[in-house]
Amino acid sequence: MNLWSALDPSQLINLTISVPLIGAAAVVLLARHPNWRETASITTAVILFTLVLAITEHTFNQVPMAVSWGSTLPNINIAFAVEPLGVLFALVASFLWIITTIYAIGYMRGHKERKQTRFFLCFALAISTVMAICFSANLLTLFIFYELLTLSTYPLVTHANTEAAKRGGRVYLGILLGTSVAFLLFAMVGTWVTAGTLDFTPGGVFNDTQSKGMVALLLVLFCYGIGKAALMPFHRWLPAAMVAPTPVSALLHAVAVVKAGVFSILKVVIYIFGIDNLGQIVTTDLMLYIAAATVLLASCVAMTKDNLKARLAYSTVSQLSYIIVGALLATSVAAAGASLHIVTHAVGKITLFFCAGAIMVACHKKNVSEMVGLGRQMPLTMIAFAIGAISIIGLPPMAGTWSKWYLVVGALEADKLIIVVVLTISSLLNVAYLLPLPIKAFFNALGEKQPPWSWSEVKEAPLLILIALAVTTSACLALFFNPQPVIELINLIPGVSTEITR
Amino acid sequence: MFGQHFLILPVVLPLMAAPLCIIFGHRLFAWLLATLVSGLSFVISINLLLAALEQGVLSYAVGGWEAPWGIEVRLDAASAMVLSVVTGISTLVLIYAKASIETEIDTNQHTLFYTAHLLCLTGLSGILSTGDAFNLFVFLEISSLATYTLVSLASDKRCLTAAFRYLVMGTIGATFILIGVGMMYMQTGTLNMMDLADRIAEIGGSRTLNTGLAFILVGVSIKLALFPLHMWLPPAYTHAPSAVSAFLASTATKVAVYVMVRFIFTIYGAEYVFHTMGMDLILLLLAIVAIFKCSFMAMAQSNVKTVLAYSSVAQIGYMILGISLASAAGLMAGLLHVFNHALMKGALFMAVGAVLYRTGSVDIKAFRGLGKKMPFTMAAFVIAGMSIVGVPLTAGFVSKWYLVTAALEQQNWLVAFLILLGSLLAVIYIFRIIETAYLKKPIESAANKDIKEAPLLMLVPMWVLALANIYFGLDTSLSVAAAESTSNWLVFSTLSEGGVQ
Amino acid sequence: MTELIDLVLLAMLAITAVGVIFLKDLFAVVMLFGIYSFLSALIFVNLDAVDVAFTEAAVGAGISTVLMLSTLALTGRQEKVSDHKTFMPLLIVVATGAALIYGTLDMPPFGNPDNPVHQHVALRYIQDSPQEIGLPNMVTSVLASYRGFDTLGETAVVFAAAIGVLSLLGMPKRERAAIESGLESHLVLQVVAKIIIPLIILFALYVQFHGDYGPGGGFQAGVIAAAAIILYALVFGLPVATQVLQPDLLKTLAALGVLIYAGTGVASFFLGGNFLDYNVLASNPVAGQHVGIILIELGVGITVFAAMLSIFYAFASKAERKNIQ
Amino acid sequence: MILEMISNIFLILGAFFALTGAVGLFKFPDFFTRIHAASVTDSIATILLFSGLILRTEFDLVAVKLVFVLVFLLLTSPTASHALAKSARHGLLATSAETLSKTNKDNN
Amino acid sequence: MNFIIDYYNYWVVVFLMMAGFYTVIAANNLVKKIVGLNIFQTSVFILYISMGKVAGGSAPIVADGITVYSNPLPHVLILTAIVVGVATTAVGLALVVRIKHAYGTVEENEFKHKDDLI
Repeated sequence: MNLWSALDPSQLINLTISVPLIGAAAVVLLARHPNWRETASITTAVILFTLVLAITEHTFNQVPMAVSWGSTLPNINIAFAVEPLGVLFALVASFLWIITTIYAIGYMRGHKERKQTRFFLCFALAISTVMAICFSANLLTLFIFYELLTLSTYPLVTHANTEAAKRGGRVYLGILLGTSVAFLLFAMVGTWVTAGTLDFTPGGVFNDTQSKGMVALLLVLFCYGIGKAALMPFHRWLPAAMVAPTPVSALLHAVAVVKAGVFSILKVVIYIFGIDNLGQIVTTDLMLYIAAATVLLASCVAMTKDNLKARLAYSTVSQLSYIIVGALLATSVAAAGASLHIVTHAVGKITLFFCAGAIMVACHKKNVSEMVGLGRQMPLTMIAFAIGAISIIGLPPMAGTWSKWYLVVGALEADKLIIVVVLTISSLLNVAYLLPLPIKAFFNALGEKQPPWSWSEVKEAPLLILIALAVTTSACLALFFNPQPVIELINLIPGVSTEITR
Repeated sequence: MFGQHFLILPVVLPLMAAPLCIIFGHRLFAWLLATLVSGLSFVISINLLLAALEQGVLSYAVGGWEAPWGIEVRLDAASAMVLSVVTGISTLVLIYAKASIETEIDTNQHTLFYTAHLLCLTGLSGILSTGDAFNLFVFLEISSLATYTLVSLASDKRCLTAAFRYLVMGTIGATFILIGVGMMYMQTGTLNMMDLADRIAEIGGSRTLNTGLAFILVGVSIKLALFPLHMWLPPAYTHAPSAVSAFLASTATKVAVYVMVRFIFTIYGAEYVFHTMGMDLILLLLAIVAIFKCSFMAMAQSNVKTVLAYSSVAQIGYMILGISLASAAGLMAGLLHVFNHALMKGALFMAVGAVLYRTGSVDIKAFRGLGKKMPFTMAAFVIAGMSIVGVPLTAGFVSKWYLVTAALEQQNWLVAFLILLGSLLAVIYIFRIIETAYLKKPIESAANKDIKEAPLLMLVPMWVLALANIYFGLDTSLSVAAAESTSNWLVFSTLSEGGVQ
Repeated sequence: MTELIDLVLLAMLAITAVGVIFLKDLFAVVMLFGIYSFLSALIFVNLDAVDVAFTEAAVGAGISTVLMLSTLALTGRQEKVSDHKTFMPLLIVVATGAALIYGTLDMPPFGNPDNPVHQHVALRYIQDSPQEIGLPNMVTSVLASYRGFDTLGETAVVFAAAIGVLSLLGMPKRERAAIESGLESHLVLQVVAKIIIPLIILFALYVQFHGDYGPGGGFQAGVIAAAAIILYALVFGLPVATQVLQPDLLKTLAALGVLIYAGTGVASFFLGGNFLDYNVLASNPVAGQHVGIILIELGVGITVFAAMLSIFYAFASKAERKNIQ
Repeated sequence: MILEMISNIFLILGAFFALTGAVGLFKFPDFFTRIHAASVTDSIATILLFSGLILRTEFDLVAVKLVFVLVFLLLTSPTASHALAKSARHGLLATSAETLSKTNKDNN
Repeated sequence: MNFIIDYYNYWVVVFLMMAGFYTVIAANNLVKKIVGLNIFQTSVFILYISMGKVAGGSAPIVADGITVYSNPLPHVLILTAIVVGVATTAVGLALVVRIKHAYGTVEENEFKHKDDLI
């Protein structure tokens, strides 16, 4: 199925980065004819996905792929190299991007949004930078595109151009740029000065010669510097960014931004510190517990929110910290769980957001309390929501089960019972803040005699949106019944495996 | 045939062009001549830079009298780099000025403007290329006098008081330098910089020499607007004609920084200045205070030109900080920032000048909705702004990178952290403007209706600088090589590598 | 003996300076400044710096004072008493002064022949310049040849000042003789002026061309000549003066002087020397030096004369306009 | 030798006159009397001093220069005093005598 | 005593400089500031000239029978410096005139806006 076998594998990387850019150009050129413009977006998305598939195939065949764009700073190149973790993320991102685009088209048209061209343009730019992040071969490259991602999504966040949007945008930019400049850049230079290299190397770049204190400090700086991972107390930007149109939120939460964050953290942990050395660093536990705290606190906050999107936002914050926890547990299994959680959470959360958007479009409801009995009007949406929710909670038969399972196993392996407890509690909390909505929607709590259900009152969301929903929900199921390919991919990551060692 | 004379040309060409402008008083002629000459000296100084990178030091004995007796013109990579910046920016500014000053200076004074600009260029090039301490003072005064004139050419009456304040402080600074040079001369009996360096090394230091250094440093600090002595800068840059602000902000203070480097590293030697006299700590503290105090001031302003002026003072803080780290890396970072900051500020002031040209105001309110009305100008502004903030792939990022590296090399965590914190403040005051331009609704009025894009003559130089910001963010080979070689050269004789630990 | 005179003069200087600080009548302040310049000129003579003394007298006591007075005519002669803080300035000044005193402690003793100042570079000037340049006046040789680049800069500074003043105050227009300009009523003055002015100009020329042998040179000459015309303008009124010497002409002259100087330098390019290397200007080096020095002194003289005069014109015309209103 | 003596006498006399002029400048009641004192003694002092100096030279170029200066001074300094007095008169500055009589008139 | 003979000159000069400097920063009237500036600079000139003096020397103009000359270099420097001084003075005074024209005052404490202060 490899359409691109003709090409030199390494060129594929350049293509993955440039194709969305070409798409962006096309979008601008076709601004006058919406239909063609949308077609351009979708085709770009599909081509990109096939490219990533090709790369995946090469990865399974252990074909090395790397390109360098020459050096900005002396003896630090802007370079790209393919490694399994990146491929995993690339797969998720590019796949979900297709769906998000389809959905976005439906949403924007249903909502009659303004400036759609600019919207799709930034959309394309964002995905291009995400691809660059996936395949970045050293910290500098990662950092550069990390920043570019922030900047290219800023117009999306402030799309509505209202006061609220501006405020949201300010917080978004403030925290993301702030943390990255103040901590991440600092950590990067620190690494450069201590280790003398920024390349991602299996097993980490530090050895015993460097001062322990330095490395410990660097870990903290990285965890907070990668603000996109929304580790408390730097999570405010995520709820703030809720002012954006729903597809954007979906993009931010499930596809691009936050995932870029946790992905960066995983990548740093695995390729800069190294899973095995992580144990000896004094600050690991500190950060681990902060992450755990974030998991719980965010869930609690989520329960208090009535606005659906806000609730989902906080749920995202807590779910992200799962991944950080997994990364910091410093066991191969936990790391595997974390990587897997990137995928499962992505599909789950994007489903939920799509539902939220669908409700917005169809009956303009924002708050959970208003959605009583909504199941009668938009049953499909609500079913999708239920499925997504279950996946997030981590109950069979949904994808979320696996990732949480590996995380718990990892925690046990590391003898961190408290983490196990945290994970369980937070799952319960998830139940408490996610399930009420479908329940209320279908069996409304008022309990009075209901008229028999009939098609007449159904007013579902536009077709495109429903298609998108269908795809993601089926993905949730599929990943439960056949997680093998993903797991194989994860096992290729050096120092990470799903084999329980004892 | 002129090969060996190239060193003197960047000084002599503008010096001879200036009177010609006066003699053939027509303003179009003056503009053409000025642009031509400064472009020519730009080309020459680029050649000089390349030559200096190869051979290390170029020297030229004016009047054929060899070094300590006659005046030596001496260029190394450091001076050549700054020289090319100065001449290059001057050329762009002159192209830009043609349109810009139409609205800001009344017509019969345009010739005088170009003449004064040429004289200022003469002075700056002279400072950069001379190898003689007293000669440096003379050229300093040429440039200063021309600068006062340029600042006071604006039509707004506040430029007068600004210029006067500048004149008083500037002259005090110059006199301090004169005193310092006198004390050095008193102890060594020579004025040639190299000669001074040797003899000071021999003497090893005395109370007179210390005082001399102190006075020179204070004098230069006034000229480069180091924090407590910066009061002249914001009003001067705010009320001067935009073209002048663009030129001064990106050259005059830079040259002063260069002078400081010269005196510290070449003449006295870092060993002496930083170890014996402990100047590094003082400079470091002043620089840090400058960065923060002035960034906060910049946030509080409503006049965009003032914002940029204060940001300049803050950025100068970075350069001094680099120098005060007293290591090869630090010095290099400082020089690199001199180079990069010239690019950023030039572009920013040009953009603001274009806005002034179209809207007749530089108040932040005037920027509402300009994102749509003057897309190219604002785009240039955004790029340069990103560069100030230090976003990757812009020149600003490069200098920030080297500054932090230099700080961390000395395990100086706090400083490194403060540098980054400072750039966050830059995020705030730059994005405040950008947000106004792109997200705020313009005030609908008859005047605002017909605001259109700035004329081409203004856009082109603006964009050249903006793109330069990106280019030198991507390909740092040239700038870094220049800065590196110079810092190695400057530190070579005087400082054991690694710097003051 | 020298020390004694020096001491007395210094004491008088100190008194004058204090007077300047405390007096509120600006007219008196300016007069005191003139006196200050004269006294320092005397000190310069006493310390063997005759050229400097000459210049200081001509400039400090002459031009500067005239300019200050014409400014006072426009701005009023009383300084208002102010609620100014005097503490902060005092503090700064005391600190600076202390630093300077500290600095003097390692200075070589005053007038001691084996100070480093007299050992290194100066020796060559004193011993070889008469042969190398062929002029008895070492100051002129150093000024014009060894450090000719400085002097070029100096000329540029004067030119820059002229540009600055013109751009600030504008060119005086050649208006017809205005009412009560100048001192028509002063017959005696006018007669005497008619006698003296030629003498002054003659003297200026003497200084210009005799500068190589005695004290003097282009700069002093320029200032003196300017003074002559200034006197003329004062006695016969600015309009008359501006008709004799048009401002535009002066502007051109000022530019011309700089060109002559720089041109001499460039000429030595083409004759195969370095910039401002006069040796190549004539058959043998000494003659060449002589030619070069005469040329550049001429340039300096012209520029200074024209610049100073047009600066005066600018100020005076402002004052006149004020009187007329 | 003789010349030496004479020049000394001249110089001393000149200095004396100059001094008296200064004293007069302080002591006299009003502007005109003061300027009168100054100018008169000024001229004589100049003459005496310069002739004293000339006697000390070998009557070469220096002497000629001195003569020139003397002539110059003799021309200028009286003119200056004249100009001052005249413009004072123009500015309606009154002598002390006038002011006195004026005040008397006002009194009775 | 000897010590004082050696240095009194410099010390008085320092006093003069500071007197001028004080006038510059403390004076309220702009013209007076300029006067102070001039005094400051002139005193610096005296410093230079006094360092060029050689005891028992004479003016650096070759004349037969004279062997000791004072140092010509400081004289040259100061000639230049004097010119620079007068140039600055001229521009400064011109500014004062314009300021008077624009603001109607040259007293520092009479400017309306804080940012107009000198």
